[in-house]
Amino acid sequence: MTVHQLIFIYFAIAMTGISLLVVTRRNPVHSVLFMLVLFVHIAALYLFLNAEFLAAVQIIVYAGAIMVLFLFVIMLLNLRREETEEKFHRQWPVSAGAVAVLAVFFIMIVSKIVVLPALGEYSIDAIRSEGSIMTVGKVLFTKYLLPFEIASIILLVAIIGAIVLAKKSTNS
Amino acid sequence: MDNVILNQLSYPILSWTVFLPVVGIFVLLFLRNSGAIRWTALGFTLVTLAVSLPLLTNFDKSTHKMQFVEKSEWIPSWGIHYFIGIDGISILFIVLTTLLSVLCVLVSWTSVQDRVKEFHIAILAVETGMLGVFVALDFFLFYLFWEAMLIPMFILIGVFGGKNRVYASIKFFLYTLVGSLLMLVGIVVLYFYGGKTLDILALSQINYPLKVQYWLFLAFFAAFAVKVPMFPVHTWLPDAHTEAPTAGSVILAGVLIKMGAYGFLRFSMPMLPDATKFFIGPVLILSIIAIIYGALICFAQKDFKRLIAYSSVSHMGFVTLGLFALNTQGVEGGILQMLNHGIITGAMFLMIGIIYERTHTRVIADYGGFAKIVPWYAGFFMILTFASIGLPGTNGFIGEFLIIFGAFKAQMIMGVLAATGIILGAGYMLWLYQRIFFQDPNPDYEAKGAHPVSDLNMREVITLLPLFVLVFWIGFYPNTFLEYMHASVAHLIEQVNQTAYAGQENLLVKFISEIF
Amino acid sequence: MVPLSWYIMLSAVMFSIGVFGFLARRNLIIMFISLELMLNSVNVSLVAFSHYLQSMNGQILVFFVITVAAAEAAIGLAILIAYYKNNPTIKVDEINLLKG
Amino acid sequence: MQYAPTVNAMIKYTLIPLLPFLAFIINILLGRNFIRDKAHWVAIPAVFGSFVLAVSAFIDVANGQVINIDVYSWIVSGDFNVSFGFLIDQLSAIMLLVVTSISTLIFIYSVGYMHGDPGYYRFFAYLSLFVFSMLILVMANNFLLLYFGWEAVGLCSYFLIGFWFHKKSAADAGKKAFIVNRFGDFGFGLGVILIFLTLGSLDYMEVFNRAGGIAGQTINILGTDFDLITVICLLLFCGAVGKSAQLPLHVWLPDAMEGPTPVSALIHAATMVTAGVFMVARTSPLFNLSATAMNTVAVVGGLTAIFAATIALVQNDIKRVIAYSTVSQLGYMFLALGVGAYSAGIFHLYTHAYFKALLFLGSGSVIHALGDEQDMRNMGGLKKFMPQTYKVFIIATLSITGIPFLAGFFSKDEILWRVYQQGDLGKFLWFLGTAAALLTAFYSWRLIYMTFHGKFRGTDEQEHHLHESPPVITVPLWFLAVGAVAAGWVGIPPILMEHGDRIGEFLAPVLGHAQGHGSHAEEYFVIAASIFVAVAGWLIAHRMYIKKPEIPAQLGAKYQPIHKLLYNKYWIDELYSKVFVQPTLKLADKVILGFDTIVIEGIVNGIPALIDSFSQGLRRIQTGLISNYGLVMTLGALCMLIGYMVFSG
Repeated sequence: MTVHQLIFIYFAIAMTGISLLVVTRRNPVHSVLFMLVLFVHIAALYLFLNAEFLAAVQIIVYAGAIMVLFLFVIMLLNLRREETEEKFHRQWPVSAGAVAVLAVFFIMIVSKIVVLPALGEYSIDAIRSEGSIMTVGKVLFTKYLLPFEIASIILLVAIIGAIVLAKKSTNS
Repeated sequence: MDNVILNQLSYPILSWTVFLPVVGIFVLLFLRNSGAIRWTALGFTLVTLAVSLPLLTNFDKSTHKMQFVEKSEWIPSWGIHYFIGIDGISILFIVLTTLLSVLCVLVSWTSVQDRVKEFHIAILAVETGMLGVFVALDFFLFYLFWEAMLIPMFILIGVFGGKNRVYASIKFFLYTLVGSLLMLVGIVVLYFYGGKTLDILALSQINYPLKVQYWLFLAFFAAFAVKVPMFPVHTWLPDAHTEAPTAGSVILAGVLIKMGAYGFLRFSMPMLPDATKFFIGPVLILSIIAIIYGALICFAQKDFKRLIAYSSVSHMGFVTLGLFALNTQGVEGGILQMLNHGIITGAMFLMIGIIYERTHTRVIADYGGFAKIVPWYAGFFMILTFASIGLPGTNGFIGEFLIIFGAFKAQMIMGVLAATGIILGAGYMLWLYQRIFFQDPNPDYEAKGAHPVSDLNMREVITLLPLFVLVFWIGFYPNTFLEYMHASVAHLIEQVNQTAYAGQENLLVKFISEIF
Repeated sequence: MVPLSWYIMLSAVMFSIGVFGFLARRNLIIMFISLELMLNSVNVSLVAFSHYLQSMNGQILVFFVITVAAAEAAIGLAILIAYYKNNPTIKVDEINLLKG
Repeated sequence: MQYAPTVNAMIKYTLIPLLPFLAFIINILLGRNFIRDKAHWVAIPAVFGSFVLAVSAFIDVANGQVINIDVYSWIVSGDFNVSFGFLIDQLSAIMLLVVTSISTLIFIYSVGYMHGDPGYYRFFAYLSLFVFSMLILVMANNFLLLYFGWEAVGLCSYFLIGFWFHKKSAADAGKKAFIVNRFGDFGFGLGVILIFLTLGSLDYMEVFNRAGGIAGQTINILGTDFDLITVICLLLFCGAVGKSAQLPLHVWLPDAMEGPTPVSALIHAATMVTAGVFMVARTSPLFNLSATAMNTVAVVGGLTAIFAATIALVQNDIKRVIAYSTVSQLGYMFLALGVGAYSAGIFHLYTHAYFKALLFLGSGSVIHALGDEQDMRNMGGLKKFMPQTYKVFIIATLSITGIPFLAGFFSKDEILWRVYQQGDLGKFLWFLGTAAALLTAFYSWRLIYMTFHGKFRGTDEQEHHLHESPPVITVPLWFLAVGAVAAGWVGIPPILMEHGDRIGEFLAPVLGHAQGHGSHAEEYFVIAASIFVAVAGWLIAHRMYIKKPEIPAQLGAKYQPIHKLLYNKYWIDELYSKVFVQPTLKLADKVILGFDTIVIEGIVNGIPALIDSFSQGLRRIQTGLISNYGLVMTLGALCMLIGYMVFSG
């Protein structure tokens, strides 16, 4: 058992635990806060996997933007009544069972994965020599240029859509 | 490309005609003021009409080939082309469509007050759909326009219609959809039998196996018979006509139901000649039933608009009778009668819309004595009544005479039976006219303190005038219009007669002819 | 060296927890958060694949997933607010507009 | 003999129908707002212009210029080709004269008669349109154009019968006339189609030239072979029966009297109703080839003549009496045609036009004076109030009853003599015709006596207003009276005057000579017989209505069933209503509409109803809760996973 493995085991246990906390907290604010913790863990995991850029994005976008948005909404809605009522749906035992079976199957399938010798051109050394951001950038702006542009349009649409939906309708 | 004549004009005239209304839709999207919307819609329909007119002058009447053809690849992996062109059969309908669209906008000038923008967008969309159906020479394109046209029509009836509009619009939609789905199956079959092409002209050259032809014919028949509509799948028509707004009724009667008959001409007959001959007997009988049944049922109608709708069933019976007489006079009469019916019934619906706008009733019994109240209106309606009856000097006569002539030539008894429809037609139309315009005004109606009814105004006269000019033009000099058809109809009849299975004993036809 | 399958197993577990949260909770906001959780678990597996296969595609995909997730969160929350204005509840078993 | 027409000739002949048509257009478009009560200033010059041109055309024809011109090609479709063209020969020339001359007089008369009517301009517009249509009918050089004119005069007749459309009876009568005529036209149209299909043309000249070629051919209808020519002729005759109000389609003409009196005179006596006669004469080359068709024409004509005369005996409406008289006289014309005496038929058509128009206009003068009173029981003694009208009425009556040397005498006698010559059937028909002549004399004088003699039986107010009509009405009457006296002098039988039958000679190139032989003694007998019945009818009427006015009532009481039968016109209207009209309406209302709404709509609406009830069950599982849907989706994914695990091993 190497150090790497030990660290991974820590991350695995912590992330599973935090995930469970996220979905079981009654107060949505707590859920969001645990989610933030989870994101930090994920970002750390990315660092182990040679994805420094993504780690940064994870923190900035997810933790910094999306989760803050969630907090805003929760505060905007002011959900006091919710805290006193039943937090689970009536169907939760069935859901739990189904999910458990699902998880078992996932693990059974995943355990069969065989790792072939790495063949790609982006070996750790290659990435190191250029730097993670440069590598990602090169691929993104050459091979994936069109999807990139489309993504930007999606974001634009989302911005407009969100404004239209959330703004006060003037005539009613 | 030896079987088509490419567009010789310096601009793609057909594409312009078909897609100008779409440009109009985009312009309308940015307008708010309802006056501006009306004027813009009118402008675009007028420009479309103007653009379509050079088709008439530049058309080469001496050939049956497709003209003004534009062809380019569209979805090459499936052999789909953007392929459009017209021949002597479709050209007149193009102009009829562009003309009627202008009139539809004009007649809705004051009657449509809510959702003006949506209304005019729907009209323009229908116009593009209808034009597309008539010019498409690729099955995919054809089917696209065929179905696309349904949606704005559905909206026109369902949103802008009368009291029972939702029922009528759904009925209309379902009826047509069921038919066209069967047609879609037929198209797919054709695609595979015809060497994986959707080119309508190429598919017309292929000799399909007999059994395939029979099934294909039935599949296409389902789509077209619903559209025409033939007995017994006609019951959507009275509902749709009655509930639709005036412009919708005009479009329905004027162009939309012509597409069924057009489908017979463009697809069933040239592609499936053997099946066409096989099914001639039943189709002729259904046509006769439609003529007499449709006429008789008019006697029992209490609703003005519904009566005219049912009379369409009768008149379209004449059209299918002529087409399936399969001789020059019958087919040319049929095509001319399609045009006539578009003009006459289109004008009738315009006039019903005009009077409905004033009286807000369609019940015949509420009327009476209107010849005194609205003399000009009564005069115009009189002309239409007689055109509908088929009085010589009006267009109705030329069409009906040629059809009866053709039917008589093909099978004498059919001509005789069809001629009885003319007697019945005179009966119900004159009775209708008498109940609405003659005698003294209905005292109940006056007692209700209904609005004073004013006669036609200038806008309405302008709306109606083109159609009345056509009524007499075709009545006195039909050759202007018949000339366009001669070459194409001759070619069509040649195609039908060039059957691959000539000489085979046709049991059904024999059976039918033995009955009579 | 940590085997690839460990990462994938972790991702699977997180995904299942996300599914559970989505199915079992009544609070719409927490359902959204569960959704984000599922997306993140997928991202983890993608990055892991990317690393072990020495390919850049996985990372790029994650990049797009984050974009879409951001858009989705923005729109979803906007809809939530719009809905809440008309009908002040975010309990999912009280929202049955889909019922025919 | 045909001459190539010059451009001038073409313009001239086109102008004959075109002038009235222009008058129609001007009056109908501008009449309501601009011309109003000056409509006759447009219409009368136009129709008079036509008359002048018609005279000129007549002179051309008399000089031997028969003209057959195509103005333009009307319908072309495949091998079907019909022109819009005119044929001016002896027959059409005479018809042109009759139509335009009578029209001119009646137009003038109408100025007085229709004075002050709110639809004054409309009246003249319709009348002009009628003249146009009638001229087209007469001048046509092919069957389809004939059909055009045929239907167009029917249309004008519809307009004019229903001129006072606010009266239900008038609107009904117009509609009835049009629809009954449609029944005839149904046959006519099919006949025209059959002619083209067998002979390949609709041009008169070509058809007549080729007709000989199909003699003896048969046509299979419903499994039976019929002689082709006979079928064609009978189909054409259907049209004539409708238009000329012969049995069994005569029912519309008496009702048509709802129209203004000038209309009755012009359309329903002098011109339109004789179109059937003209058509049969025009197609005589076809009829000559079929003895069956000819006999049918003769028998129908003979029966109609006597049948209508019997009804006329007991009617009390002054216009209806004259209407039935018209039906009866038309019967005479067909009788003549049926025995091959075409020129005799046309001759009678021509004389009848004058004296019958005169009778109608005279009765119109009476009706006008009495303030729209038409019932003869409320008239009487008008002789002293309306001497001029009385005089022309006497002249017309003398003419129609066949008093020697007046127009009616020559033409009627010519017919009866020709009929008499045709073997046994001819003798029988001659007997019918002579009997009808007796009845004619009786009811004509009855009309005079009831109207003009005795004491006035109307209201005091009517009596107060009684007056002779103004000159604009009486002058045309006198013109017509001249015609009623002198029109017959062009057809004096050779037995009375050498070369007297000038009209017969004139028409011979078109219609041929009547066949038949008879001795001079027989001819004198026929003449004597008709003079005898004319006088006898007069005397009976005189006795019954002047000497002993109580007789009619006694007779009516004594033979009540017969009186009732005649008075109710043999109940034919009621029969048609029961057999045709009501069953059609019932069929439409109950059976067809029921079938449409219950069977077809039932099926159409039944399918969705079925689907609906099925989906009502299915919709219960649509809870609308997203969580439920998500759970189901998850379970579904689970099932797929299990399936994958199981089947992939």
